[in-house]
Amino acid sequence: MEENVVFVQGNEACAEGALYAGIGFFAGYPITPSTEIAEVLAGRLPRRGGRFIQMEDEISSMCAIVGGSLTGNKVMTATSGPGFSLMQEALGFAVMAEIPCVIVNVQRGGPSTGNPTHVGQGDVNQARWGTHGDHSIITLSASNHQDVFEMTVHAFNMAETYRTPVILLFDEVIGHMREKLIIPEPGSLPVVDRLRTSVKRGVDYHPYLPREDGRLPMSDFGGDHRYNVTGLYHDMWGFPSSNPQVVESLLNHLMDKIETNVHDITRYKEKYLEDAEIILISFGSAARSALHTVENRRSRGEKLGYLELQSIWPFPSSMVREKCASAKRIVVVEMNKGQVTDAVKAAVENPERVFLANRIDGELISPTNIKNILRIIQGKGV
Amino acid sequence: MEENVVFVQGNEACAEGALYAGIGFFAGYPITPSTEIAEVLAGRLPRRGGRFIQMEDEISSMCAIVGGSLTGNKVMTATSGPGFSLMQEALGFAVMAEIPCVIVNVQRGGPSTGNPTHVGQGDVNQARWGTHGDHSIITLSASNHQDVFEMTVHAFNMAETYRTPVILLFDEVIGHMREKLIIPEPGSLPVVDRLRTSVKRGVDYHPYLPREDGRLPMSDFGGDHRYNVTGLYHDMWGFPSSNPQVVESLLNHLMDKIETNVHDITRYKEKYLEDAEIILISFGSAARSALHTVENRRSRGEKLGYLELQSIWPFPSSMVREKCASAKRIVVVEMNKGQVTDAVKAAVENPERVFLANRIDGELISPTNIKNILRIIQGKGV
Amino acid sequence: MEKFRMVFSGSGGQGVITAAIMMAEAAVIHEGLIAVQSQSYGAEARGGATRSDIIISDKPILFPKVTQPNVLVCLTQEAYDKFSPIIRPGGLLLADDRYVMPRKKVDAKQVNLPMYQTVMEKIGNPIVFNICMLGALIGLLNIVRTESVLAIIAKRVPEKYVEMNQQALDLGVSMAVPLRS
Amino acid sequence: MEKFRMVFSGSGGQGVITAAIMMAEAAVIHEGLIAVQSQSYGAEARGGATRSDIIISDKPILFPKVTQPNVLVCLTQEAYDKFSPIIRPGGLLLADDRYVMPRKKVDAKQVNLPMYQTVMEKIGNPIVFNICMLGALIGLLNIVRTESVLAIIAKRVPEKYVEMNQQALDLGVSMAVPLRS
Amino acid sequence: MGTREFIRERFFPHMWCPGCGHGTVLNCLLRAVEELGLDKSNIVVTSGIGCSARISGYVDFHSLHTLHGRALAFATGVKFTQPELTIITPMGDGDALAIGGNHFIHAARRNIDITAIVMNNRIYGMTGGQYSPMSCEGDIATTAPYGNIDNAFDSVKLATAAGASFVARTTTYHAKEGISILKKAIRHKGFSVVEFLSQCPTQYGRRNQMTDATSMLEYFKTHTVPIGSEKAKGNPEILERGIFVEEVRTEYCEGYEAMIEKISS
Amino acid sequence: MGTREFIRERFFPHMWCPGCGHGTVLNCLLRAVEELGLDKSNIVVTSGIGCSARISGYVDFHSLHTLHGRALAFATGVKFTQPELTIITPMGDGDALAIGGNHFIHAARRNIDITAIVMNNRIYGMTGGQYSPMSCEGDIATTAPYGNIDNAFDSVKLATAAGASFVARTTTYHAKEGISILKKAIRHKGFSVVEFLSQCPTQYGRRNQMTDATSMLEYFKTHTVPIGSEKAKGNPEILERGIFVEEVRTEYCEGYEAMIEKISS
Amino acid sequence: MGRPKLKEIVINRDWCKGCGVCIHFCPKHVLEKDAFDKVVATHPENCTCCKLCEIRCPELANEIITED
Amino acid sequence: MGRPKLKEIVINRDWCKGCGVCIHFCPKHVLEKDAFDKVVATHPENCTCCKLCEIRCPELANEIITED
Ligand SMILES: Cc1ncc(C[n+]2csc(CCOP(=O)(O)OP(=O)(O)O)c2C)c(N)n1
Ligand SMILES: Cc1ncc(C[n+]2csc(CCOP(=O)(O)OP(=O)(O)O)c2C)c(N)n1
Ligand code: SF4
Ligand code: SF4
Ligand code: SF4
Ligand code: SF4
Repeated sequence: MEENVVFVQGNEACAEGALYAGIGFFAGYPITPSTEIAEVLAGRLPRRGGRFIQMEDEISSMCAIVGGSLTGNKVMTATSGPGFSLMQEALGFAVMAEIPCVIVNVQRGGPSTGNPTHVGQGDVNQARWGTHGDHSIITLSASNHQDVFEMTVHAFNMAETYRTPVILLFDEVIGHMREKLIIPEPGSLPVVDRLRTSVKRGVDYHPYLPREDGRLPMSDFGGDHRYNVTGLYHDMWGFPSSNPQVVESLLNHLMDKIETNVHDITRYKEKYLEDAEIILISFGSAARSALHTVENRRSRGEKLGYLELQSIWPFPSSMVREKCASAKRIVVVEMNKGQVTDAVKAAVENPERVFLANRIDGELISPTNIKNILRIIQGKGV
Repeated sequence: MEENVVFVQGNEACAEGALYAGIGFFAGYPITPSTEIAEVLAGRLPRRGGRFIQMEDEISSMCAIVGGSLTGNKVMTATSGPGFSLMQEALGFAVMAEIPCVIVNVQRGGPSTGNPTHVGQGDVNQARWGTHGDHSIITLSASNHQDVFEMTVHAFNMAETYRTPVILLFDEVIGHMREKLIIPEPGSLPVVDRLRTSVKRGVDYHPYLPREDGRLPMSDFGGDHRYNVTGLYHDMWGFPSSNPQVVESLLNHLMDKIETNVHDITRYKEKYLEDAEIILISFGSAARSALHTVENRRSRGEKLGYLELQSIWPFPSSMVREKCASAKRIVVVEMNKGQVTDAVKAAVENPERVFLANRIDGELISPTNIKNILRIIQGKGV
Repeated sequence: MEKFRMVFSGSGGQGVITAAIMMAEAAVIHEGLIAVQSQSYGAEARGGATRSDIIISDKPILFPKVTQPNVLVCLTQEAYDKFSPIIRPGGLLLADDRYVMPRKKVDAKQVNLPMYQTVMEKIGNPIVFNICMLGALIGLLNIVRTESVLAIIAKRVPEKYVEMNQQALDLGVSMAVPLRS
Repeated sequence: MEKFRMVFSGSGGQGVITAAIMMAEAAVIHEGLIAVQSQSYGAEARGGATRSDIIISDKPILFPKVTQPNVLVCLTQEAYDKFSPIIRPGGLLLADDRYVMPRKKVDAKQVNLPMYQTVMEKIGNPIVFNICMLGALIGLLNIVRTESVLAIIAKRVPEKYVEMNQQALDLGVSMAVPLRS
Repeated sequence: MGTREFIRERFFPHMWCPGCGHGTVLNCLLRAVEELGLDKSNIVVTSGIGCSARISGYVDFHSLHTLHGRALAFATGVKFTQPELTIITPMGDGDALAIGGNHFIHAARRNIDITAIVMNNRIYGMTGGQYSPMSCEGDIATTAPYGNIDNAFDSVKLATAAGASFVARTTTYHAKEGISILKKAIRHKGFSVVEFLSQCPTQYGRRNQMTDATSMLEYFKTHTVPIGSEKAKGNPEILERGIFVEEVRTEYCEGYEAMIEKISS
Repeated sequence: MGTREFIRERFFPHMWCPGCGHGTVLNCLLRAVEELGLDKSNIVVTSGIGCSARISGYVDFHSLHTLHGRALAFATGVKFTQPELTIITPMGDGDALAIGGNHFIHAARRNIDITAIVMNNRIYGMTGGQYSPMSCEGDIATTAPYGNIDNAFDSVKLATAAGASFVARTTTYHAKEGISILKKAIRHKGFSVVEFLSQCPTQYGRRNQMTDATSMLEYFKTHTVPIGSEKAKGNPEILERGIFVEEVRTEYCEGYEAMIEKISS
Repeated sequence: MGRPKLKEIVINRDWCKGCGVCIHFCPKHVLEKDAFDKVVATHPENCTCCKLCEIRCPELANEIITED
Repeated sequence: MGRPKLKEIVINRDWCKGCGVCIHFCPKHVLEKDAFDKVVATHPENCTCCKLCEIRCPELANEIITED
């Protein structure tokens, strides 16, 4: 047991989660504040027969993990804003070609080179919309190292289940901070393995024809089935087509496989929501301060509630709507100009109840900041 | 006069608009369906002493125009989805460093390589959120060649006025279709020139200190003032700073200079809105079919109205809210899964009035498609 | 005027798109009409069967695509097979003798002319096949005047080829005029 | 237990962050306490003045940053000048004799020890300066036990250096214990 | 016919223009694979975007049709995670050396066991005839209407300098030589580059006084010579053909295996 | 002191670590500019991201601190639109040759008149010591804890093969030579590459048995020789220094001007 | 093995695009185009089975079948 | 010009980071570190004004002023 308790950075917790989930291949390019993920895996993967490569840039890192996924591996890359921007084209390829992979973005202050060693949460909408063309995407987050670990495992699970890239959106505070992590025993967390086709050699295999249950079994490159993978619209064998019916149904499939499974994908944490008059919604490191505030006020009898989004995309609109149904005020705590706030507004009834409590100067929003903003929202001034 | 009437592709109209606006430098990389813009300028720019370069990719194209803008030129690049994804990092640099430039994205079917020779309008949200970190952006569109020309000029004007990248979002239909264009006489359309500082050599010049009116006069590289340009957060001289106050106020400035000027930036066209019961909102090539539908129904006495968004970002929320105040139904006609629809929903009262009329199969949405969708919306079945 | 919804179809090198542009440009620049021209592409900028849509009218044209052409030109069998089903009943279908063998019953006026053969015989250069086709169309319908197309040719074609083009245009007109209904 | 909100500050090579991690790790792994540790960076991953925040408590720690430390360690003058104003009234300020000259009045218990000098005299290697500082802190306060830190040292430090580290730790403890309040 | 076994017949006739050299490269590649007696299921072809890149759809191997310029980056992921596979990466000249230049030099530097074929037609075929980094000075292209002013890369020199351990050049005219070079390249353990001069009559020939495939092949015949021929000396118009580099050096995946061995012992 | 005139003194002491070779490169650059008697307002320095890239903030020229790897792409836009300016582009080895490798070879190919300085410390300094494409086999880095298995580029060969018309290498130990090479490089009309071996004691030295700047400079002293020295022959550990290429070839902006002239006459 | 003997020249007419490469470079002028711009073997008797037409054909349309 | 004559060795103590490069490579052992790890010129009389310390100093902290 003792050995399973470690005191690590969030980035290390993420690497540990990836190892737990069975990562076979990591390709990346260093960038603050995500680099430690690569550094840990550079040491650990070769010892387990896995593979680590430092590529020439983020574009090639993203491409390489797609290649590595096709040979049957669970794969991941990690980066931060500038690198994430560079990955967008290849990320779209993974969406289109339905390649399971995990992309970690440890957010720092943006835009551009921005504020590299400081925290930010400004890439939430980019995770959703950064690549061109309509599509859907899964994006997860976490506010402490146990969750970082679990959400990393969940990310791999979702990637394999839905044959899709999954984005993990941490931030500088979570990535660099050290705290306790208990590494679960093997088997105690569910791990979804690559679903491989049972179609035999010589029998027609359809890499892009969903099964009854919506899943698409894969066949490893080098294995029995020689099929085609492309970023063009394609038919059920993977061959290019611009036939309008093919195009329409593929795009609908790509969106629906995620949007209709929002329930399965969604992860959140809640506290004191039953009778909450003010609900703080948050994610990532900001959620720590939000929870702090809520605990603090509750201990003084004030009816605050806490809702932490551990999955942001697909946005769990109906969950949020229900949880917030009877709150007087909903305050979204985030370190950007209101990206999740907008999503919450679109989700709930009477969006005029929704307020933004934010900080955008590179410092972690503190319980004091939130307190002051709450006072203003409640009409009490500062 | 005769010579001023030409029969051209939308891409050519865009190039003509750029020449009218005084483009001095174009850098680009070919991609369907935008390539003709580069091709026209490759022929025309050298004849006017301007400069054309084909770079090694889209990343460098975007970087090169930023460099060319700093020497005092009006600059542009043109691309389509995959290239636009690659430009995101450098686009964010232009946002952060406040470099005037115009980026044309002639949209094709996405995501990924998608449907390269077919139309799509799926990059609307990417234009807003494609680069990492919070920021704001100006995005324009057009539905016919005269408008393409004018919006191109407007794009340059907005870029120079607000010292910011401006995105022109056309689409394959507009880009490749040929129709008439009347090239206006010089002087008949307003052209905003580079605002240069009047600060003399030897006097302290602040490249990042807004004037009273919010504008930031520039000084050409090679000129009197040697300042610093960076993608990091920076002070009023352009030197890096992670001071929280500096960070906060710069980000607020970058957003506010655009968001608070939405009125000046906004361009739209309307028809029959006064008494409209159903308003069709559209943009780009889809707007042609929307207008067709409206004209057609009006001639039969039905109260349809038409609102074409020629500027999409910053989203003209209050204009849209006002125009739609008394409509029973608002139907957004677009060729994606509802990106502008979401923005309209967020803008108007009673968003349950808002419907999406779309087509996503690579074919131009037709008046017949819209007619059928309207029937369904009106509860009449098909 | 009548609204012409035309589709020109053929294969890559036949100049179908050039012909379409010339026709539409002539209408706009020299006839004061309104016209839009568009084309389908194969993968990226190339491909097998080529199609160009042209609409010419005296009123604004919004939707630029032709779903049911009242004028259809087919210069290959492939194009004929693919597009003849979409012609508007009563429309005009112009095809070339050599390349197209009308196989299906079409509710349209079918005109099959030996354009290619005539061009090869009289001019000897297949490059102006498309211009001869334009001439034939002009001969059959009142869309634009020959002079208008000629003016466009003069502008677009290197000087030494203008005459050859003119010859081809005239050939087409003269082949078609007798058939004019 | 008391909640320790600590800031360790100094310059690049002094091992301030390592010390912070060891302290916090010892608390978590060997004392069953809860701890978080974080640090500020300069440009990208490097920079001049180093600061590490550690919070140790027996209750969950949410906000991981320290705004008002009740324990402040300053190993350079720059760090002292920068951070001494934020110390919580009544807190403990530990500084090194050689590097820091207390200039301002601070509402805290200021302890200036000749840690560097003693390390150099007794051990002769500046690399364990930070460990001596840890020892001093342990000597002054009931945060973690010496054995816990030693266990961490044994895990993290190459074997041949373990003894030297232990010596430094003991040095620090012995310098501080007499001053314990 | 042997080649039939290696293609996906239902996509034939292919989409390349009449006389396009890319078809000949495909032809040579299939024969090389056949003669080497490779197992189709052991071969992965990755390609980028371009006319050339469409080759991956035509071969009956595992095929990965990726993004413009990125084929080698994807290929690196495939090879590194499954080193037993044979990886062949045909690319257009723009694909390989314009947008893809960085992956090209880095794959070469790593000496990872991939066979990169540069299908060099000195033009962007698919997008309609813009100049490429292999276009020659003075070439006419849609984006160089007054003649290209850019210098061309010498892909042989570039690949060599970057670290490729097998570097060769041939042409579609010299198809027999092409087959034999491809065989050696595929067999070679390490990064192999085979530049194949390939004609694009449609976008290059038409604009540059070579109206059809045969005249372009004639050009390849008369303007290339075997390595070391006197004719090439001092005449920049004449290119050398053959195998320029063929060296045994540690291959990347092997280097990684060796590291794993080292640390586990 | 002459150099003071060319720096932005308020940012000194700079942020580089004690003994960082990048300071010496800055020192040499300032002296080269001074000795050439250039006008500060005529110089543009563009840089990317990295410790090295911070150099642009310290010089009192027009300065453009861009994105990791992209300095040359921005520089191309500056130079091409204002050819009278002198453009200097200092880059880290990762900046220039990992993420920026493509812009490097393409700027070289175009032979555009930019002076590219590769501040080669064989490591990623700013992000904390990951290996770079210039790291040597066996080097320890945070991402190569068991020793680097990647081959290094030879930037001189790469630049030469890509088309640079001036290519040189020197070290921070050989500062006098460095100044003289920089002067020639800046004066040279065309793309110039100067590789400057530069020590990173913090991230490279510490991990690779060189604990301080002086031992690293000693290494540069003993492990480099002037071009052509016997000692370098057959000893891969010894690198040659000096000017490898210095050729007069059409510069890109001049080529463009010539084209404009041609079409307007 | 000796010199191979021709059994048959097979032209896949559906695939041949009439580019003329095989005709132009056939050392023995074995091939010609027909009225539909497709290749036909008009002089198979001259064929030396060098197979250059086969391996150069961009369409894989050309096959020289030898007796063996 | 002749051999330059030393006027003054100026060390900018605020900039010097004590890396020791100038000291180590000074052929005449002119320089030393003080207790604060900053450089001082302890033997200026030996200085030959080769200026190697000046041009190698990563901090621009070192200046050999000659008479001229
Ligand atoms: C990111 C991106 N940029 C541009 C394009 C457009 N594009 C497709 S293929 C191509 C170049 C084709 O030339 P080449 O690689 O030489 O191959 P060829 O078609 O000549 O065989 C370009 C620029 C694209 N698909 N993606
Ligand atoms: C797109 C992008 N990727 C990664 C980074 C992170 N990053 C900053 S500097 C750097 C490398 C620094 O190494 P080098 O270029 O060799 O310069 P040095 O710091 O050693 O001088 C990296 C990877 C970044 N800023 N942007
Ligand atoms: S355009 Fe050129 S490269 Fe493309 S298929 Fe045609 S001939 Fe081949
Ligand atoms: S980390 Fe290395 S490269 Fe960066 S400043 Fe320090 S010594 Fe120089
Ligand atoms: S080479 Fe092939 S495609 Fe060309 S003519 Fe001969 S058989 Fe036909
Ligand atoms: S070289 Fe410069 S920084 Fe280093 S010790 Fe000498 S004066 Fe100080």
